[in-house]
Amino acid sequence: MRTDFAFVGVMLVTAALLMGVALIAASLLRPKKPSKAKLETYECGMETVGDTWVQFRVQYYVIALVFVLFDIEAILLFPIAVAFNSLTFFAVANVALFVIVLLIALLYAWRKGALDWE
Amino acid sequence: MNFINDLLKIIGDFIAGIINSIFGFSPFLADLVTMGLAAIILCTFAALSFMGLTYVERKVVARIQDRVGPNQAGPFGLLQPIADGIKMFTKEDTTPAAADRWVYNLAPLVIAVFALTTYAVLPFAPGVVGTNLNVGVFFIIAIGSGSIVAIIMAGWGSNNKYALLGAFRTVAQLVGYEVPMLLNVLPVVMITGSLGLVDIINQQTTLNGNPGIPFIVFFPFSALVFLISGIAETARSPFDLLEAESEIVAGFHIEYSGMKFALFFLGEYVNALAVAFVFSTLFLGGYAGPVLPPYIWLLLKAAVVFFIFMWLRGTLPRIRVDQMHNLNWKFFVPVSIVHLVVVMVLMKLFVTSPALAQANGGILVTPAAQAAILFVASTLVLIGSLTVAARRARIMRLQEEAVLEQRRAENIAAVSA
Amino acid sequence: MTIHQVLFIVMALAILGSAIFVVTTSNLFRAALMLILTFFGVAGLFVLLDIGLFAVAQVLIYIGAISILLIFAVMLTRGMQGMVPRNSQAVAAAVTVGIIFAVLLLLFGPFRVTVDVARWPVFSLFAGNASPRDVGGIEWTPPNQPIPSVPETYIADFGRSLVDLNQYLLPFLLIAFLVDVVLAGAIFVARQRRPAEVIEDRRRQAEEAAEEAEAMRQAGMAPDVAPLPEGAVASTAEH
Amino acid sequence: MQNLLNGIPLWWYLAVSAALFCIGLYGALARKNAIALLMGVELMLNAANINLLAFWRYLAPTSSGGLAFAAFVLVIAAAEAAVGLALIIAVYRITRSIDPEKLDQMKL
Repeated sequence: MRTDFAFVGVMLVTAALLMGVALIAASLLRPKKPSKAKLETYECGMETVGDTWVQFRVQYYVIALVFVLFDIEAILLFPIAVAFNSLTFFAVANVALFVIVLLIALLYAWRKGALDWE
Repeated sequence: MNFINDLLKIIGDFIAGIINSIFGFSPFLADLVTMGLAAIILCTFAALSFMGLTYVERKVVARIQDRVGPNQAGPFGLLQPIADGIKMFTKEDTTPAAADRWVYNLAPLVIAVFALTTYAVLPFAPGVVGTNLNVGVFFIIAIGSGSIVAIIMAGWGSNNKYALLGAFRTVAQLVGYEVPMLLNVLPVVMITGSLGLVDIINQQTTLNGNPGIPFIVFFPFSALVFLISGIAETARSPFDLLEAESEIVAGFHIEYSGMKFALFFLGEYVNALAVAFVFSTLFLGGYAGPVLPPYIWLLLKAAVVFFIFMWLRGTLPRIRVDQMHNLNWKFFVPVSIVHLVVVMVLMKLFVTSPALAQANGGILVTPAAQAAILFVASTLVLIGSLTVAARRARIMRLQEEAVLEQRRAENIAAVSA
Repeated sequence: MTIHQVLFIVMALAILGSAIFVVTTSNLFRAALMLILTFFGVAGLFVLLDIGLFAVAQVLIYIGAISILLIFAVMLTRGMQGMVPRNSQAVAAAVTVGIIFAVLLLLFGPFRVTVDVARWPVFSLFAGNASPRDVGGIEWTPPNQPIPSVPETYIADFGRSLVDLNQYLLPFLLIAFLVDVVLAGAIFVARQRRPAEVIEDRRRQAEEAAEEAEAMRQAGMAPDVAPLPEGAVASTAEH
Repeated sequence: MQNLLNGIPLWWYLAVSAALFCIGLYGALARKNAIALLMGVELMLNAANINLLAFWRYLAPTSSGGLAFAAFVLVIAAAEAAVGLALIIAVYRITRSIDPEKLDQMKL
C-alpha cells in the first residue's frame, strides 16, 4: 500500500542527496588553505570579546509564547474549517466564541505590554 | 490542443511507462524509481528557477533603481547566474574554529531540503502534482518550521554573537508571521471544505476548466495579509531585518561562504517562489485559465506575484524591528481574527447549496452573490481596520510631537535663562 | 520484511536513539536538536499509521513551536554552562525506569506469561475474572479480523466532533480558556522584573511618598500617611 | 496471529511508545537541569500520543475519539511547555540557577 506521503519522503531524501552532493562537490573543488586568522570568529575585524552568550531579552520568549498559543489553536481550527459546510449555526457560534476568547487573550497580552518591542 | 494542454502529464505518463516496462518485475521498484525521478525533476526545476530568479531580480531591481544591472557576462549578462554558480563552487569555505562543526555544516542542508520539499505538493497542471496530500495547505505551513530550525542551527553553530542575534531576530519574525498566515488560510479552507490544494483549485474553476471566481474576490483581506505575511515569512525586503548590514552585519549566515552560503540563498529564493505559487493557488485560481495551457497560467500568475515581491524590494525601505512586530501582533493578528469571525458567520448565513440551506438554515444565494457579499464584508473589514489604525497612528504621532514641542520649549527656556 | 516494516524499524531506532541522546547529553542545545529529530520520527510513525493530519500537526506544533520555545529558554537561561548531565538519583531512576519498561512490555508486548493464580492470588487483582491464568500480553485486536481503513473524511469527522455538543465541545471551549490563562500566567511570570529592580522601584515610590508628605506638612496640612521609617523599605522589598 | 496494518502489528507501536515513555521518564527523573527535565516530559507526552493514535487506528478508526484526545494532548503539551519554561526563566533570573534540586525553598 502506498500512502500519499511516500512522495514526500522520497522528496526529502532526494533533496538531501542532491544538496549533499553539491556540498561535497564544492568541498572537493575549492581550495583549502585555512589559517588562524581565517578561522577566527568574524566580527568586522575586531577580536571577539567575551562569550557568545550575550544576554537575550525575554521579549523573544514572550513572542514565541504568544505564537505557540496561536499555533495550537490552528490544529483545532483546521479540521473544523474542513467540516465547516456541514456545521450547524450553533457549532459555528461556538467556533466564533473560541476565536474571540483567543482574541481576548491577545488583547490582554497587548494591554500588559507583552507585545511592545522597546 | 489537448496535446499542448496536457503536455506535462503526457510526458510524465510516457516516462512512467518506460520505467514500468524496465522495472516491470517489481512494481515497488518501478514506483520508487518513478518517484525518485519526479523528485529529481522537481529539485532541478527549483534550482534552475533559483538561478533564473537571481538574474531576473537583479535586472528588475536595477531597472527600478535606474541602473543597468548585470551586463558583463554574456549577452545582457545572461550568463551571470552561471558565473555566480562557478564562484560559489570554487570559493574557499572555512569553518570557524569556534563553531559547533556538525550543527554549523548541517544547517544549510536542512534549510535547502525543507525549502525544496514544499514543491512536493504544488499542483502544476491537472494531474501533474508530486502528491496530492489531503492536508496540503497545512503541510506547506508546517514544513516552513523546518527553516526556522535551520536558522537557529546556523546562528548557534557559528558561535558568533551577531549570528546568534540575527537568528533570534529572524526566528521571532518568522514565527510571528506564521500566525496571520494560518488565520488567513482558514477562510479558503472553510469555503472549499478541504485542505488539499487540488480541491482548492477545483473550487475556483468552472466545469470546463476555465476560472470560476478566484478566492481573492471572496477574501481580498485574506489575500493581502497572506501575501504580506508570505513576504515576511521568506524574509524578503522590506522584512529583511535579518540581514540588516548596519545593525547585525549579515544576520545568521554571517560566517557562511561558498556553497553553504549558496544553499541559504537557494532556500530563500525557493521559499519565495513557493510562496508565489501557493498564493496563486490559494487566491488566484492556480492553473485554471482560458485558452493558454494550465502550466503556463500557473507560471504567469506566479510570475506576477513574484514581480510584486521584486517591486516592493526595489521601492520600500526596510522597516524597523518594533514596526515589524507591531504590524503583525497589533494589526494583522487581531484584524484577521475579526475578519475570520465575520466571514464565518456570513458564510453560514448565505449558503449556495440547497441541501445545506435546508439542513442548517441560512439564506440560499447564488455563488456570485455569495462572492459579492463576502467581497463587500472583507473589503469593509480591510478599510475599517486601516481607518482605525490610521487614526490611532495619527493620535500617537500628535502625542509624540506634543512631547517634542514641549521639550523644545523647555530647551529654549533653559538657554534663554 | 515489507517496506513498511523496514521504515518502521528505521524510524523506531531513530526515535529511541535520539531520545536516549536527549536524556544523556550534557550539551543542552544539541539535546534540543535531537529532540527535534525524535519529534520528526514520531511524525513518521503517524504517517505509517495513515494519519497525515497528525503527522503534519506534530511537525507544526512540536518542531515549529515547542522546540523553538525550548531553545529560546536554553538561550535565555544559559542553561548549558557547567552542566552535569545527571543528578544524584540517576541510578535509582534508571533502575525504576527499567522495571517500568519491563512491566509495560509485558502488558503490551507479544509475550504471554502464565501465572498460577492459586499460588499468586495477588494477580487476580489485575487479571480479573476474564482470563484467570493469563497475565500480560493482552490481545488488543480480535484475531484475524481486518482492521478497517481510515475513512476518507476523517479530518472533517474529527472537526465536526470537536464542535458537537454530544462529543468534545466542552473540552474544545475549555482549551480556549486554558490558552487565555496560560498566556496571562506565562507572560506575568516571564516578564517579572528582577528583585533588584523591584527594590529600586519601591524605594523610589517610598521616597516620592515621603516627599509628598513633607510638602503637605510644610503647606500646613496633616499628612494622610506617616512617612515610612528607614527599615520599612527593605522589609517591603522582600515580599 | 495478530492483526497487521501495513505488516506492522500493534504491539510494535506500543513497544516503541513504552520505550520512549521510559526514556522520557528517566530524563525527567535524572536530569540536573530544569529544561532538560521538561524535555523528558515532552518525550513522555509524545509517547502517550503514539499510544493514543495507534490504538485509535487499530481499534476504532471510524470514531474520532483518539484524534480528539491526541489533539488535546498536543495542546496541553504546548501549554505545559510554555508555562514551565516561563517559570524556569523567572526562577533563573532570581537564583541564577535552574537546578531543580536547589530549588527547595518556597520563597525565592
